[in-house]
Amino acid sequence: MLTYTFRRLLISIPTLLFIAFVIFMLLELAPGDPMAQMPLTIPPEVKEKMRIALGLGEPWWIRFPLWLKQFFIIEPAYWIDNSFGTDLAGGAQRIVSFQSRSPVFDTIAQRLPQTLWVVGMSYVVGVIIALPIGIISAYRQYSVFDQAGTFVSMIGFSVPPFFSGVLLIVIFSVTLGWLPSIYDTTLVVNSWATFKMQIMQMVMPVMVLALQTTAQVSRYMRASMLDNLGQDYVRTARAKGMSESTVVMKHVLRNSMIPVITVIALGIPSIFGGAIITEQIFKVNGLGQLLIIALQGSDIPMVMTLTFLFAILIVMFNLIADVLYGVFDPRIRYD
Amino acid sequence: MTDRDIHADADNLLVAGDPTAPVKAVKARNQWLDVWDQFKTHKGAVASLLFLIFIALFVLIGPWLWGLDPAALDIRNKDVRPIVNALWGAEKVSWAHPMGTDNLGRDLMAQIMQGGRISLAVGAAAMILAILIGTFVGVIAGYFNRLDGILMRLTDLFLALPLLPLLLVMMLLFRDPLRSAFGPEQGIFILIVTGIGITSWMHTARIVRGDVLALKEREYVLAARSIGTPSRRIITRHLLPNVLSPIMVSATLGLATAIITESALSFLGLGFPPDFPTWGKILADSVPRMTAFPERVIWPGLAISLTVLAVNYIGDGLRDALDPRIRGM
Amino acid sequence: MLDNAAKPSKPLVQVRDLQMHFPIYSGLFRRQTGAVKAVDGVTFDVMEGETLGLVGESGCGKSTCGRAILRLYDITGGEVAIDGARIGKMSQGDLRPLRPAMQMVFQDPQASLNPRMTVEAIIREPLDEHTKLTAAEKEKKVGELMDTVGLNRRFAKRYPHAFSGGQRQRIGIARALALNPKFIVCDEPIAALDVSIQAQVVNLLEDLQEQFGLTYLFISHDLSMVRHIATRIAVMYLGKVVELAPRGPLYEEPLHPYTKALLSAVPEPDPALAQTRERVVLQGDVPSPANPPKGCNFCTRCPAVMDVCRQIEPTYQEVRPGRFVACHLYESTGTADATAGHP
Amino acid sequence: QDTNPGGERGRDGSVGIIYWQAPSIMNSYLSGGTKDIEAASLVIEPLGRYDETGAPVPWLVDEIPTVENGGVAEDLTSITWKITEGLKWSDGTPFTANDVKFTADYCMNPEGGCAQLAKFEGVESVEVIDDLTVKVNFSEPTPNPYGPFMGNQSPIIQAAQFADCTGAKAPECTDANFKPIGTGPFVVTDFRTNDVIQLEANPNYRDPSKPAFQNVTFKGGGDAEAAGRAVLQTGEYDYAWNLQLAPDVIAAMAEGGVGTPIIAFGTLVERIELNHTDPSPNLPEGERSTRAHPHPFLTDEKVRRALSMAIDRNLLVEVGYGDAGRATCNIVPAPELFASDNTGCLEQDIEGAKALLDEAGWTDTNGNGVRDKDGVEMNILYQTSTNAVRQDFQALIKDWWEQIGFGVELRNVDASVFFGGDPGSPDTFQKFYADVEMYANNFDGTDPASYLAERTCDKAPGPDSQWQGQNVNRFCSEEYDALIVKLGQTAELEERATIAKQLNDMLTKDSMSLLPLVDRGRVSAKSNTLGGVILNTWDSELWNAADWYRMKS
Amino acid sequence: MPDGADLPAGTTPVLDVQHLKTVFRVRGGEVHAVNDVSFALGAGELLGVVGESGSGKSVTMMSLLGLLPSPPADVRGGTVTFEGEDLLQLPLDKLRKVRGGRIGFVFQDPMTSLNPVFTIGYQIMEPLQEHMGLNKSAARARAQELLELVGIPGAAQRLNDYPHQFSGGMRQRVMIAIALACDPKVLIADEPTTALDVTIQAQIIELMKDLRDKLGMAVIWITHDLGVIAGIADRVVVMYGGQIVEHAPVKELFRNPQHPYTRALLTTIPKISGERARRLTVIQGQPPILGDAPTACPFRDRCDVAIPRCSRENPPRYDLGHNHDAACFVAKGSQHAG
Ligand SMILES: Nc1ncnc2c1ncn2[C@@H]1O[C@H](COP(=O)(O)OP(=O)(O)OP(=O)(O)O)[C@@H](O)[C@H]1O
Ligand SMILES: Nc1ncnc2c1ncn2[C@@H]1O[C@H](COP(=O)(O)OP(=O)(O)OP(=O)(O)O)[C@@H](O)[C@H]1O
Ligand SMILES: [Mg+2]
Ligand SMILES: [Mg+2]
Ligand code: NI
Repeated sequence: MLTYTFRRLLISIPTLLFIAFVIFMLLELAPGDPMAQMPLTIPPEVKEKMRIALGLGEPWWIRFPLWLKQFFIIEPAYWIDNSFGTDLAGGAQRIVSFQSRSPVFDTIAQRLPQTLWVVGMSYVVGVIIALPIGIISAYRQYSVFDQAGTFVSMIGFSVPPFFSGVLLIVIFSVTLGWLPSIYDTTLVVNSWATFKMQIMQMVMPVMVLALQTTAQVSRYMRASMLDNLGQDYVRTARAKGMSESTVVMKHVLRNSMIPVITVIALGIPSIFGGAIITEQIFKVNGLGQLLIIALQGSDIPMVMTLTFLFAILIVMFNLIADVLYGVFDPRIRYD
Repeated sequence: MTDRDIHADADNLLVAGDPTAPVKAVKARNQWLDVWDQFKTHKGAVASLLFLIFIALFVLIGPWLWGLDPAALDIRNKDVRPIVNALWGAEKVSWAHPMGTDNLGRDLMAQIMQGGRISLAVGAAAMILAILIGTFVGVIAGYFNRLDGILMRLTDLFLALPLLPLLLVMMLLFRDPLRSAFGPEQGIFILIVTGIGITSWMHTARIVRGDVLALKEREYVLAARSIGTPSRRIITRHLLPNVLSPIMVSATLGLATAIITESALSFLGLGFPPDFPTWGKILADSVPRMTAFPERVIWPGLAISLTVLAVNYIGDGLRDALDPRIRGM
Repeated sequence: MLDNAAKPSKPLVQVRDLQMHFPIYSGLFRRQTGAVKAVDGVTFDVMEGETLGLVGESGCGKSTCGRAILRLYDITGGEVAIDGARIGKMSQGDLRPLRPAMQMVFQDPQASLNPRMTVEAIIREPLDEHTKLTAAEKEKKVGELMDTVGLNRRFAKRYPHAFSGGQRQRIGIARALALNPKFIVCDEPIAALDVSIQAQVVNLLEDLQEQFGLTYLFISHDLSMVRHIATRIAVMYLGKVVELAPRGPLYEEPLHPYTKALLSAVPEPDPALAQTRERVVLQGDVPSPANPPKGCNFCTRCPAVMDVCRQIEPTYQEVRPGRFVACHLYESTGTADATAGHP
Repeated sequence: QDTNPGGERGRDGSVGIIYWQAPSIMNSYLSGGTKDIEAASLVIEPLGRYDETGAPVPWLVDEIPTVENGGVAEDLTSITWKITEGLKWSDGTPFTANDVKFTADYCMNPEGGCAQLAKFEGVESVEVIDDLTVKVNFSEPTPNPYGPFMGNQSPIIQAAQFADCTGAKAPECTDANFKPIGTGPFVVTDFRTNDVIQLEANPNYRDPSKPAFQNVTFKGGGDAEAAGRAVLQTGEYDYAWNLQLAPDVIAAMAEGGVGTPIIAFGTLVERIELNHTDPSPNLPEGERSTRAHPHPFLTDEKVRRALSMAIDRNLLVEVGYGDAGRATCNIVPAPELFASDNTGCLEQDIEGAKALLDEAGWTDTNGNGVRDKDGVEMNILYQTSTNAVRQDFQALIKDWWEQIGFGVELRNVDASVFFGGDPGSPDTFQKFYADVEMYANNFDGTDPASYLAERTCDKAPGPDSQWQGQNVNRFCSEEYDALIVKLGQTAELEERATIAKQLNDMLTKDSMSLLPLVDRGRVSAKSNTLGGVILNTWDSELWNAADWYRMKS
Repeated sequence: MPDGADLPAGTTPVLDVQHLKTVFRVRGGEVHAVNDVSFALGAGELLGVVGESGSGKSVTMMSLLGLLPSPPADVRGGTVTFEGEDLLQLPLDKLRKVRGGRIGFVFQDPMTSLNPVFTIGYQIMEPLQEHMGLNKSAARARAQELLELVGIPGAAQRLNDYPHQFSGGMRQRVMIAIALACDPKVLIADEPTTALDVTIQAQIIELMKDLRDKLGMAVIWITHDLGVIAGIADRVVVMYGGQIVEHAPVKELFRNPQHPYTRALLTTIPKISGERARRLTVIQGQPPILGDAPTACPFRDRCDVAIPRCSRENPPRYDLGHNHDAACFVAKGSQHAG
């Protein structure tokens, strides 16, 4: 298992470099310009100078290796310097956003908490809701509960968040005035009151996002449970005189979780991808909002770094999913 | 194993000593009739099929019957409420606009019809494209061990690609050639469909690959090889039909995703020309006036949700119907 | 070389030192670190028109052997010649034209039929691949084949799941017969079937052999059935043939200790006889083919094991006319000693 | 509205401002984005500002230098600013002429990529006369010497803080860029880029009773609708910037009674540019939309006039802007002195337009519903950026133009592409690979000279200029160019105004080279409890945030 | 037929099944898989059940313990008396005590009957903890004992292994160990060796004989291999078409088969010794379809001695003496008995 993991990690390196290259070229080719958001009153000559100051004058074959160097050498060096007080980086240029002129990693670090709070929490909530729904739906296949579950999850899956989000705001913030419509990213949770505030401001975005997760995961859970409920070992467990709850929640569930866990693991990178539309609607200003603003502002270093981090997560979680498969399913051994 | 045993047992009771069985088989010779017979037993699927037919007629024949141009402005008749509002005595209703009109007086019914054409076409086409690519990559990766690694890494790459810049690049590179070749609407249509298609095949590919990996070890594949069937026909004849059911599931979800992605693109301003309604865009455009004119979000919202739901049920029904084992019972 | 003077017929299939190892990969760079020696040096001939039985425990490599002979695998070593053609190293493309002559009936009648193809399509597949018949001719031929194996023609449009095990196996046989093969590998064609249906299939195979002069390699672990159908029998243990003999002598006087144990384990369907029978119940499990024991493969379970067995691998040799054994008990010196030395 | 009762600094607690575009930096010289400049205006200030009428007001100086008071040299080659005594930076150090000079050097550093370089155009040098006097020398007579240090685009930054941040190093000073030390009413305590800024009252602010608010939360992100909702409906915020929403949407929100929309007009004009060159994709790249190929029908003045006549500008205003818009026929709608009295286009005249086209020989000869002449079909590709109101305009105008016999195809382009100057993209407004396009533009300050000068022949974007330049319709008239030269040499205000009106008319009613549609006001929203807000379109909206206070009921 | 008629006189049955009837509701009708099956099992006795595939052997046994999924299965009638209680009427929690506790069950397919993700040890310990209330370490010790009992070497270590690490024969032995865990009174073994090859089968048969002698439990052994039955059974029940068609002590059955199906079955098997038949005998025709409750003899279509009455009436089980009965009108002695 260990060597398998290690081997996959080794393969990931060229894969990731290639992905980085493709993303870079894609952004390079993409139209759009960091000057687009400057007012038209700024004359073109000035804009040209600003572009050059951003480093856009260089051709891609200089900028791409530079970015790689910054990403893989300079940024880690800064990180080490920060945590251990060394001086490896020697003041080299970090990856700097076009828009804010600040190091992109600082911004990402700043954004990570709210994204993890909201998108991560919604994922957790979604999964937690989805599992029992999936289990009950399968155990009582074609019951009213099952039919309702299918119905609700399909609707949940098909309503775009730009609609459901605004709908929630109109109901709970505007009409009822119960929940804030704007997420306060500066809130520091240090007391019961602030904790309550935090919960209140998270409720709506988490609900919107969790609906989607729930829809998908519960479908998988149901299918997987159905597969396993018909297996012979279930009968064996019953023949041993095990109670129904042991049979379902231990024997069947453990087997059904194997594919579901990998599905769940594969969904985790998307947490870090943020939720572009939902974040925008609730002003959560996490990584998703960062990405879309960077995209709209053609902030190439930011987009490149975010997308590449996302790629790393995808590759890693694919690996983790495969390894998890091996961990949870004793039949699978990779070496 | 078990399922096999159960089926085997169940089979006995069908074939075994039943003098009427062959007669039945002769009567139902056409296998598509069989499929249809089985399909009919799934109530949800039949209802969904009827709904889908209704929607299809609504968007295809509807504009022709209804005759109002969805882009025609009638500023005097703006903000007409849907006819049902007359029930509780709304002021501005008109039989000329049963679903109401928007803020420029465009007829909502005509827009929903026209929008449905595009949304459904985009959804279906992008889904089909995604399924085709996904199935192709999945089958090839699963069947040819040597290509597996590289194709799966390619899948990773596509998972990591951001859709928006990709669409922007595609617009940049292909919009004008496509526009001159197919006209503005079809050109954009092809672009959007391709964009959504090539960024959503990865899950299908993974699932299909997993299944093919297992299927290719099946004995009937070996049997085909012993006959001398070449790989490509083993794939088309033996593997593809047997991965149909996961593909079907992907297709259902894919259709939903494609319709919604298109609407998200409209929301982000990257979709069709502005005078081209789609369900997603009608919905996105109406969100700001949601409280004053709820019907404008309800119509497209319902249309999207019900279509997705219908396709889901049809997928379920079809999957059952296409499985000869279930059909046999 | 294996040719028996007593037999007038000539060998149709010659298998020489056939090896089929499935590589095991491990380590960082997926280097091959070992192999499952599923078939490890098997040599025999199948005479034209005869039925060679291949018996042995589950997992001893019978199926692999049968498949390797038909080159469904890329074999690791050795040579196979069918009807004079040396096919051991041919590419799959070159093999294609030879396929019609050699066919296979598979172990599991359910698994070897594509559940989504109609019976007709399944039987027609070889015709599609190798003949240029018109659709009508193919349909006619399929009909004939169904008649031959005793399937009602009206079942042509049905799917495999709608048949009983025996009928399914008939479909598999019809598919194998479609191209008028000379040689058919029957890989446990009856193992998955009910007793009463087993008999139907065996009878069918025998009828067909008579009718078309077929040659069979009949793989099975059902010794009583093999006794019924095979002319000569090869006994396999852990990837090797340990004994090969004509039917009569083998059942009357098995030589190899494994064969003895195998025969004694067959339950006797007569309670009167059953109680008198002496049983040699083997202890322990079959060693893994990835890691066979040193010396004789059977040394870990052999009731008559000697020290030499744990050191030196016995040679496979003809100890009596037509009888081949790989056992130190019968090594070199001759039968007399060996039998004497054996309890 | 009652007036600020006055009192102690920070007495009114906190105030929330929401900008749906999130500020990414607090240094106006590194980003020309309005959101950034306005956010920065809470902290750093220029020497002089424009008030809500466009009149200059002294800010960090005692008076605005003019020729009359001797601040501006007679020959118009220099301007001398006299800084108010006793001003302090928020860190307590004194504000001196050195800081002013440093600011100019900072921006004029060739490697810095300063966004406000245009403000310093023609500046030869900045001299420190004494601690409180600074003199700007121009290389040639400059009738409008109020570029540098005037208005929100060129605030003064602290020399001490930015000393190591000049030129190529400018972007490395994240701290300074995010938390500049300023003279303004507030100081940044926490800056989260593209998200939220937290500020507190500047303890060293010149007026001890200001600002009334101790804390400011400046939230960014989301969309205009959400920002409007937060101020007008839920009351979570006190001030929302630039609500680009349809008038009925704003009106519906305002019914909540929590807040009020506020409107002011400036020089922003939504217009349709008519391409004078041929954008046909069949032309080789590099010749498309260049003067080498005149447009097949838009070069015909009658056609352009007909297009204008078909438009009902008042209806557009009603649909798109309501009270926040005024139909206009001018490209320079304000200030009053410079605005032409041209109203000829306001009346829609479909029949007249048809007649005009008939007269010009454009008729539908092949019966396909689109007029043509000599095989040229009047098919128009009409592009604009993605924005709900613009799309409504497109729909309406398409409808009218089709009524008079044009074929219209619409296209909307993502704003970041449309307004981005990427020469590689076919979709920028400068490249103008379409027949007509719609966008809005304005000019800084009150003087339209440089704005009008953008329309000379040589300012047409083209392959030679990397497709930069603002004369996007490629209008070219020697007469116009000559008049621009004349304007540059005229100092007398009345006369400048006359010339400017003449130029405006040449572009609009005389040649119809572009079709002004709407004079767009700025709509923002404020909470009903927020006092002291004066919406100013000539400067930062937050220009007088020091005077804001909480109204007590 | 009278109770206890199945048993040699004087023995009291541990398990007494009377008129059991099980029906599956499937799409398009019903499958009458078990029709009016009655039999009894004496203490310490080994009852063999034979019959071709699909004759209802497994369903009968699973019905006893309510192990069939319902729907589709529906136990329509009959009584199953075990220790004075009718298992069919028992509430689920009491039934659970019987299952695995006092009646052990070994399923047909050893490859799939063990849960792949739990260790063997866990799976053996589960019923021990549930029924015998053992704590973890005691259960573990007992589990190890059981593994040794069924002849798995290195039991202590193997408790931590997963099913896939065992060979088929070993898995079947593990299944047996689980079934034996709580010292059941009755062991039901459903074709425990059909999926295995002869040498392993021989091992298991030996093991069974051993255990039965040691533990003295009653065993029901299902198979369609008459050879196995001949080797170990005391009495045999032959099933066909969801019914018991013949019942006799093992020697009697082989010597004197009365039902035509039994006779046919005995002739189909090729012999390992003795004269080799030139051709195998086959039972012509197909097994019956169980769509309805039987109104005629299910074997009539394949029967070589069928009389018209066979297709009018379903023959009852005629007692033929010597503890032997057969459901056939033409069986010796049925005439006088009927
Ligand atoms: N594709 C493969 N890869 C690796 N090992 C294999 C493969 N196929 C078979 N084996 C191994 O080779 C050995 C022989 O297998 P084979 O299927 O030939 O046995 P068999 O004698 O036919 O058994 P059975 O009677 O159960 O069919 C087994 O140990 C099996 O695990
Ligand atoms: N779940 C089910 N649904 C419908 N019919 C069933 C089901 N399970 C079993 N049957 C039917 O019940 C009958 C008896 O099946 P059973 O499994 O008892 O046969 P068996 O005698 O054990 O055969 P085998 O030797 O193959 O195990 C068969 O005809 C079978 O088709
Ligand atoms: Mg095999
Ligand atoms: Mg059974
Ligand atoms: Ni199975």
